Amino acid sequence: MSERRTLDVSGLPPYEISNQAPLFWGQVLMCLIEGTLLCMLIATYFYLRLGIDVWPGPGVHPPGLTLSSWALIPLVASCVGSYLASEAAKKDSRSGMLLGMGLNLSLAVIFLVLRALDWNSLNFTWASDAHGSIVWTILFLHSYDIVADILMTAVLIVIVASGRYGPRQRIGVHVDSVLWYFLVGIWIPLYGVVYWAPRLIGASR
Amino acid sequence: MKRLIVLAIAAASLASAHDREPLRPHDLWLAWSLDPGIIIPLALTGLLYLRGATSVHGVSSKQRLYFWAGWFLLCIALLSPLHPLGEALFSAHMSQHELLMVVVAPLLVLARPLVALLWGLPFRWRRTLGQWSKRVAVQRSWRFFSHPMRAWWVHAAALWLWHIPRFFQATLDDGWIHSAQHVSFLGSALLFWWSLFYAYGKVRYGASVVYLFTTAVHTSILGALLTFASTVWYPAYVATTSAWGLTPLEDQQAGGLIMWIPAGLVYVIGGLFLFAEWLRESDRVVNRRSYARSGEYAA
Amino acid sequence: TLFSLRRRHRSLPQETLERLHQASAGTEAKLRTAVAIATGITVLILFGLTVVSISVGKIVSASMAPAGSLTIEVTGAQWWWKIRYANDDPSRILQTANEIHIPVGQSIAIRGNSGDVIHSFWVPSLQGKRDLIPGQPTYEWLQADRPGEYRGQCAEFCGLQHAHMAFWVIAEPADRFNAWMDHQLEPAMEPADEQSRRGREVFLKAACVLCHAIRGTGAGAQIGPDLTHFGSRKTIAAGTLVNTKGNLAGWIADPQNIKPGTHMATVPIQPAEMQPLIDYLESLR
Amino acid sequence: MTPAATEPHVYADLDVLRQTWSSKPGLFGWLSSINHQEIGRRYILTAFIFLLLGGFEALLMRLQLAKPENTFLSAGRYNQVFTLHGTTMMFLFAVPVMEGMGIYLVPLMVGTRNVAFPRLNAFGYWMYLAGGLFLYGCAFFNMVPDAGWFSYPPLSGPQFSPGKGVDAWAQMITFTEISALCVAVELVVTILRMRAPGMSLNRIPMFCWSMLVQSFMIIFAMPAVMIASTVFLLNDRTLGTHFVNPAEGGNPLLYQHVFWFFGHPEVYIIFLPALGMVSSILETHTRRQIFGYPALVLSLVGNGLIAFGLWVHHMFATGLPQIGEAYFTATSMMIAITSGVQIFCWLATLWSGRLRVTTAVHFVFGFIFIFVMGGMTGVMLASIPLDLQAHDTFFVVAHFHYVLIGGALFPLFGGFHYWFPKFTGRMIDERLGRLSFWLLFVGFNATFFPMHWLGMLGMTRRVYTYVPGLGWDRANMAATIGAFIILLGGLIFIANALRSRGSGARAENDPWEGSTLEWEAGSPPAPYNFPNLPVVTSRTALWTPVAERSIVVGLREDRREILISNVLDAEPHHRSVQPRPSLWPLLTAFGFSIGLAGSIFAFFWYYVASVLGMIGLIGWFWPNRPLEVDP
Repeated sequence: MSERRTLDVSGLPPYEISNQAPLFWGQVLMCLIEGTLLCMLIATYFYLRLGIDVWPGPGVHPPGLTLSSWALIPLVASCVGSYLASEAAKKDSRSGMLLGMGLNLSLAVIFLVLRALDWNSLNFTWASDAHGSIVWTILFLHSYDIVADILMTAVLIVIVASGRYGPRQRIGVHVDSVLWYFLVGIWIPLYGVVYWAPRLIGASR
Repeated sequence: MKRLIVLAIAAASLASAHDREPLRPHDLWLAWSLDPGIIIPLALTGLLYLRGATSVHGVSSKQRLYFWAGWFLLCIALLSPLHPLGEALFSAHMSQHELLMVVVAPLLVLARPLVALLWGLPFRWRRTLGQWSKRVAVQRSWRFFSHPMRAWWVHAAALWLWHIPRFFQATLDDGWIHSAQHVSFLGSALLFWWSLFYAYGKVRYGASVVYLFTTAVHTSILGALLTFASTVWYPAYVATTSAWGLTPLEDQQAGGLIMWIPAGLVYVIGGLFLFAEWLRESDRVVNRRSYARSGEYAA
Repeated sequence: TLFSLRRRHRSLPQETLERLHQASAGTEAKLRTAVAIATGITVLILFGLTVVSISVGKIVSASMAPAGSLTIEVTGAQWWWKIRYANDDPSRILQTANEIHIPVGQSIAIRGNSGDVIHSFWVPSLQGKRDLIPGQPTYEWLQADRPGEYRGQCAEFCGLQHAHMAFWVIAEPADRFNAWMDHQLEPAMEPADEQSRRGREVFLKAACVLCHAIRGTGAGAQIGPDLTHFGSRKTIAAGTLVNTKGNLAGWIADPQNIKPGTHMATVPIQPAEMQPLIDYLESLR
Repeated sequence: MTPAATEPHVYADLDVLRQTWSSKPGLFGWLSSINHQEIGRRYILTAFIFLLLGGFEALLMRLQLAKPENTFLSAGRYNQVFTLHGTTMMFLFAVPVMEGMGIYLVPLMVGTRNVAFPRLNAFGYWMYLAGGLFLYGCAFFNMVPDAGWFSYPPLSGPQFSPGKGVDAWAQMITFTEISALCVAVELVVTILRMRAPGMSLNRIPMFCWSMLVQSFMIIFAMPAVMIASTVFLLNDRTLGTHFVNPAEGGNPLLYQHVFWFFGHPEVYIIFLPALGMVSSILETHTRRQIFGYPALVLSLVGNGLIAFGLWVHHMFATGLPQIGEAYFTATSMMIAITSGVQIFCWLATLWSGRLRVTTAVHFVFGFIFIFVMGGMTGVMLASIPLDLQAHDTFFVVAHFHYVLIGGALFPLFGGFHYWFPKFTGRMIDERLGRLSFWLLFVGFNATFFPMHWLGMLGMTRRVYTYVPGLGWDRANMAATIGAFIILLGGLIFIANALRSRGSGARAENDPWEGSTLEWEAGSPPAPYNFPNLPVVTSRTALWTPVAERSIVVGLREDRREILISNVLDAEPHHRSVQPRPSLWPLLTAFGFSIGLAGSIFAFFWYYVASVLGMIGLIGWFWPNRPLEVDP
C-alpha cells in the first residue's frame, strides 16, 4: 500500500456564520437577480416616460410624498434590528437574535402599514395608463419581497424562540439580515423614481 | 487619500464656468481656455508631482506614465476647445464628461500619485496634511465611502441625477453649478475606480469586474434612453446645434451613443484588465502554499 | 486545413505522454506569436469591414428622398397594404391598395404606419426593410433606376396569413407614371355594358360595401382595400392570386379557402349574380 | 465499488461515505434525491426528449415547405408549430441541457461532493419539468401559442391573440427562468467556493469557467425576459396594464428592447458552455495542455460582457437613429474578435498536440467548420445595410442554425460522446458514433446551406407557404431532404446511446487519459464522487504524477460534510454540512407550479402560488430531526 501525501482539514471550523458562508453567497446572487429585475423596471419607467407628453397623465396626481417619505424612517431604522440579529447569530446569543429580529419585524410592519396607507391614496390604478402600470408594478413587486422577508423573519423568530436551532439556522438569521439590507437599499432609488421622478421630469422634459 | 486630488480638481473646476457666447465652428481651434482658475491648479498639480516624484522613491515609470497621461487628458478636457464646444453641442459636453470619468479617472487612480504629490509640498504642509488624514473621523469616513458598493452608488447617483433635464440645464446657466457637476463626475469616478483597484487589494478583483459590468449596463441604459428619445431633453442646445450641422435630436443621440458605446467599451476593457490581474494574482498566491505548489508543470 | 492537420497527426508515432502534456517554451512562444498575428489580422479585417459597411450605409442614406419629394404613406394591415399618395392638394391625394406605382429614377419617401400589429415593408430589389409599428411612424425611401415590376412582401411575422401579404412596386417612366396617377385619381368608370351595370348593382346591394370603397359610387367604407381601379391591379388578395376573372370568382366565392383566416368575409352571392359582379370589378381599370 | 484494499490511496471508510451520501431507496428516494449526478442526468434526459419534440416540429415545417402552396399544414397549425419549435429549442432544450451538463460535471471537475445548494438544485429541475409539461399540456388542450418564440406585441397582445396560448407561453418562460436562475446561483457558488484545495483561479478547468460566465450571464439576462414575458405581456393580457399598448401610453418597442436585452445574451448562454466542452475535449485528445488558457478565459469573460451591449442589432429594421449605425455595426463586429481568439487558440492546440481522433473530435471539427461559417454570416449581419436586406429572411434562419447547431449542438454531442463513459460506466460505440456524425454533418449542411440562398432570393421567415415561380422551390426541397438526413443521423445517435448504455464495453475511471478531476472519480462516480477530495497542483490536475499530489483528509464521513475554500487560491476555509435529501423541493415546486399555471386564468392563483410556495419553503428550511448541532 503506497502512502499518499495528505492535507488534513479536520482543524478547520465546522461552520462559519459570516459573509464567508455559502448561503450568504447564494443570497447575494439572489439579490443580484432581484436587483436586476427592479433596475429593469426603473429603465422601463423612464422609457415609457419618453413616449408620453404629460407624465403622469391628465387627472392623475403624482404619488404623494408625505407618507412615503415618513415611511423611510422605520424602514431604515429596521436595519438596526437586522444588524443586531446577525451579530447575535454570530455570537450565538439567543436573546440577541430574538431582540434584533423582533425590532426588525415590528419596524418593518410599521413601514408596511404606512406603505399600505400611501398606496391606498393613489388616485390611479395599474389599468389607468402606462404610468399607472409601471408604478403599481414597482410597488407590488417591492411589497411582495418585503412581505416575503417579514414572513421569513417571523418563521426564524419561531425557530429561535423554540430553541430548536443549530448553526444552520443561525446562518439563516444572518442571511435574512442581508436580504433585508438589500430590500431597504433598493427601495431608495425606487422611491426616488416613483415619488420624485414625476415631479422632476414630469411637467417639462 | 484621494480627496486631496479631489480638492485640487475642485479648485480647478470651480472656475471653469462656460463662456456666455456659444462657440461657432470657425472659432473652434482658437477657443482654448485661459481661465487662471483652471490653469493655475492644473499647473500646480503638475509641478507638485514633478517635484514630489523625483524626491520620493518607489514611483515607478509606469505610474509616472499613467499620471502624466491622465494629467494631460485632464488638461485637454478642461482647457481645450472641447470645453466651450460643450456649450454648443450636447455630444461634445458628453465627450468631455466621459473623458473625465472613464479615461482620466482610471489613469489617475492607476498612477497612485498622492504620495508623490504630498512629497511635492513643503515639509510643514506635508506634516499637517499627514496628521489631518490620520484622524479617526477622516479615516473612518474614507473607509466607509471607498467600499466598492458605496462608491458604486455614489457614482451612479451622480451620473443619473445630473442628467435630469432641469439639473443639467442649470449647469449651463450657472458656472458654479457647472463646476459642481464636473467635480462630482470626476470625484465620484475617482472614488469608484479607486475602490475597484485598491479597496481590498487584488483579492477582490472578481467583485470589481461585477461592479464595473453593472456600471457599464446602467450607463448604457442611460445612453440608450438618450439615444432613443424622440424629444430633446436639454432645450439649451436647441439653438446652437445647427451651426455644427446637426439637429438638436441628432446631437442628443450622438451624446447618448458616446455614453453607451465608447464608454461602455472602456468599462469592458477595464473589466478584462482587472480580470487578468485577478488570474495572475491567484497564480502568485497559490504557489505560496506548499501542498499546491506546481512542480514541473508550472503554468 | 483541419483535415490535413488530422492526417498529419495520425501518422505520427506515439510519444510518452509526459513529454506531450507540456509543450516546450519555444513552441509556446511561436504559437503565441502566431495567435497574436492571426488575431491582429482578424481585427484589421473586421475594422475594414466596419469601415466598408459604414460607408455603404452613408451612400445608401445619401440618396434618401429629399424634403418635398413624392411621399407615399404605407399602412400595414392584417394581411394587405393600404397605400396613400400624400399631396398638399387634397384633391390629389390618392388611396389605393397592394400596388405602388413610382416614377423611375426618383427617390420616393415612404412613411410607414400600422393599423394593427407590427409589419415590415420590404421590396428586396429596391431597399432594405422598415418595420411598420402601430403608434409611431417610421420612414424609408425607394428608388427604382430601371422600369419594371418589383415584388415586395411583409417581413415581420404578423399572424395567420403573414405568408400571403405581398405587394408589387411598378416603376414607370415619369410620363407614364403621371398618366397613371391622373387616371387613378378619377372616380371609377361608369359600367360600359348591361352586364357590368348589373354587376355594380350586385356590389352595392351586397355586404361588399361594408368594407370596400369604389369612388364614384355609394361605396365608401375604409375597412378593406379601395377597389376604385381594381381591374388595373396585377394581383388579388395582396399578391395571393393573379388578377384573372376565374381567380376573382374563386376568391369572392370562398376567400377562406384561398387565404384561410383572411378578414375578407364570405359574402353570399347568387350564382347568377357572380358573373356580372366579376365583369364589373374587372372592368374597373 | 472496489474495496479499499485495491485503491492504495483511499483514507476513507467507503461504506460510511456511501451510506451518508446515497439517496434513499425506492420511489421516495427517487423523488427526494438531491444528488447532482442524478439531477444532472435527469436534466440531460428531459432536455433530449424536448430536443426530439422540437426536431419533430422542425420536420413538420420542412415537410410543409418542401413545395410551394403545400397544404400539409394549415396556416394556423404552421404558426403553432414554429412557435413551439423555437420555444422548445431555446427554453426547454438548449439552456437546460447545458445546465444539466454543468450540474453533472462541475462538482466532479472542481473536486467536491455535490453542488452548493442541493435542494435548490432539485427544486430547479422540478420547475423545469413542470414548465415543459405545462407548455405541452396546454398545447394538448388546444392552448397553443402561435405568436412566435419572441411573441412581439401587439400581435401577441390581448387583441390579436385571443385564447390562452400566448399566456401559456409567457408563463412557461417563468418556469424555465426560475430553473435556470437556481442552477446559475448554485453553480456560481460551487465554482467560486467549493473548489478542491489548490485549484486557484488560473487552474479552473475551461468548462467550469464557461459555466461560471454563463451563470453570471443568466443572472443578469434572465430577469429581463421575466419582465418582458410576465410583467409586460402577461399583465397586459390578463390584468389590463398598458406596458405595450400604444393607445394608453405603452410602447411595443419597449418589449423588443427588453426581450433582446435578454435574447442576445441568451445565445451566448447556450454557446459558452459548448466552448468549454470543446476546450475540454481538445485538451484531452491532443494530449497537451490547452494553448492560451488566459486568453481563452478572458475571451469567455469578454464575450459575456460584450453580449449585453448588442441587443439593438436585432432591431435594425425598427428605424434606429441614423447617427448610431456606425456604433452598432462596430460593436456587433467586436464579438467576432473574442470568438476568433478562441478558434486560434484551439488551432494552436491542435497544431502542437498529438491528436487522437475519436467521435468527440469529429464533432469538434464539425463544430469548427460550421461555426466559422456561421460566424462569417454573423459578421455580414452586423453590417446594417446588409442586415436590412437579410433580416427576417431565411438567411438569418441559416445563420443562427449554423451558430446554434454548429456552435452548441455539435460540441454538445461531442461532449456527450466524450463523457458518456463517465455518465454510464460504458464506452460508446465509435463506429456508430462516426456514422451518426457524418449523417448529421452532411444533413445539417444540406438543410441549412440552401437557406442562405433562399434568404438572398427574398424568402422571408415564418411563412407557412410561398407562391411558385419565385425560384425558391428547389432549394426548399433540398432543405427538406437534408432534414431527413439529420433525422437519420439523430436516430442512429439515439440507438447508439441506448445500445452502448446496455451493452457497451465497461469503462475505466479514466478511459481517455483526461486532464481534469472528473476522470479520477469512478465511472459512473460513487454518490460521494471522491473517496477523499483531491488536491490540485497544476492546471491539468490528473496529468500531475500521483506522487506529487495530496488528498484531503479530516472531513467527517458520517454526515454530508464538504469543504469551502477561498475564491482566489482555493485555500480551505471552513467545513460545511449539506442538507439531507428531502421531498420539500418537489412539494414546493408543485405548489408554485399549480399557482403559476392557474395564474394565466386569474390573478388569484398568484396568491395560491405564494401561499403554497411559502408553506413549501418553511418545510424546506425547518430544522431537521434530529437537530444538527455542532460539538
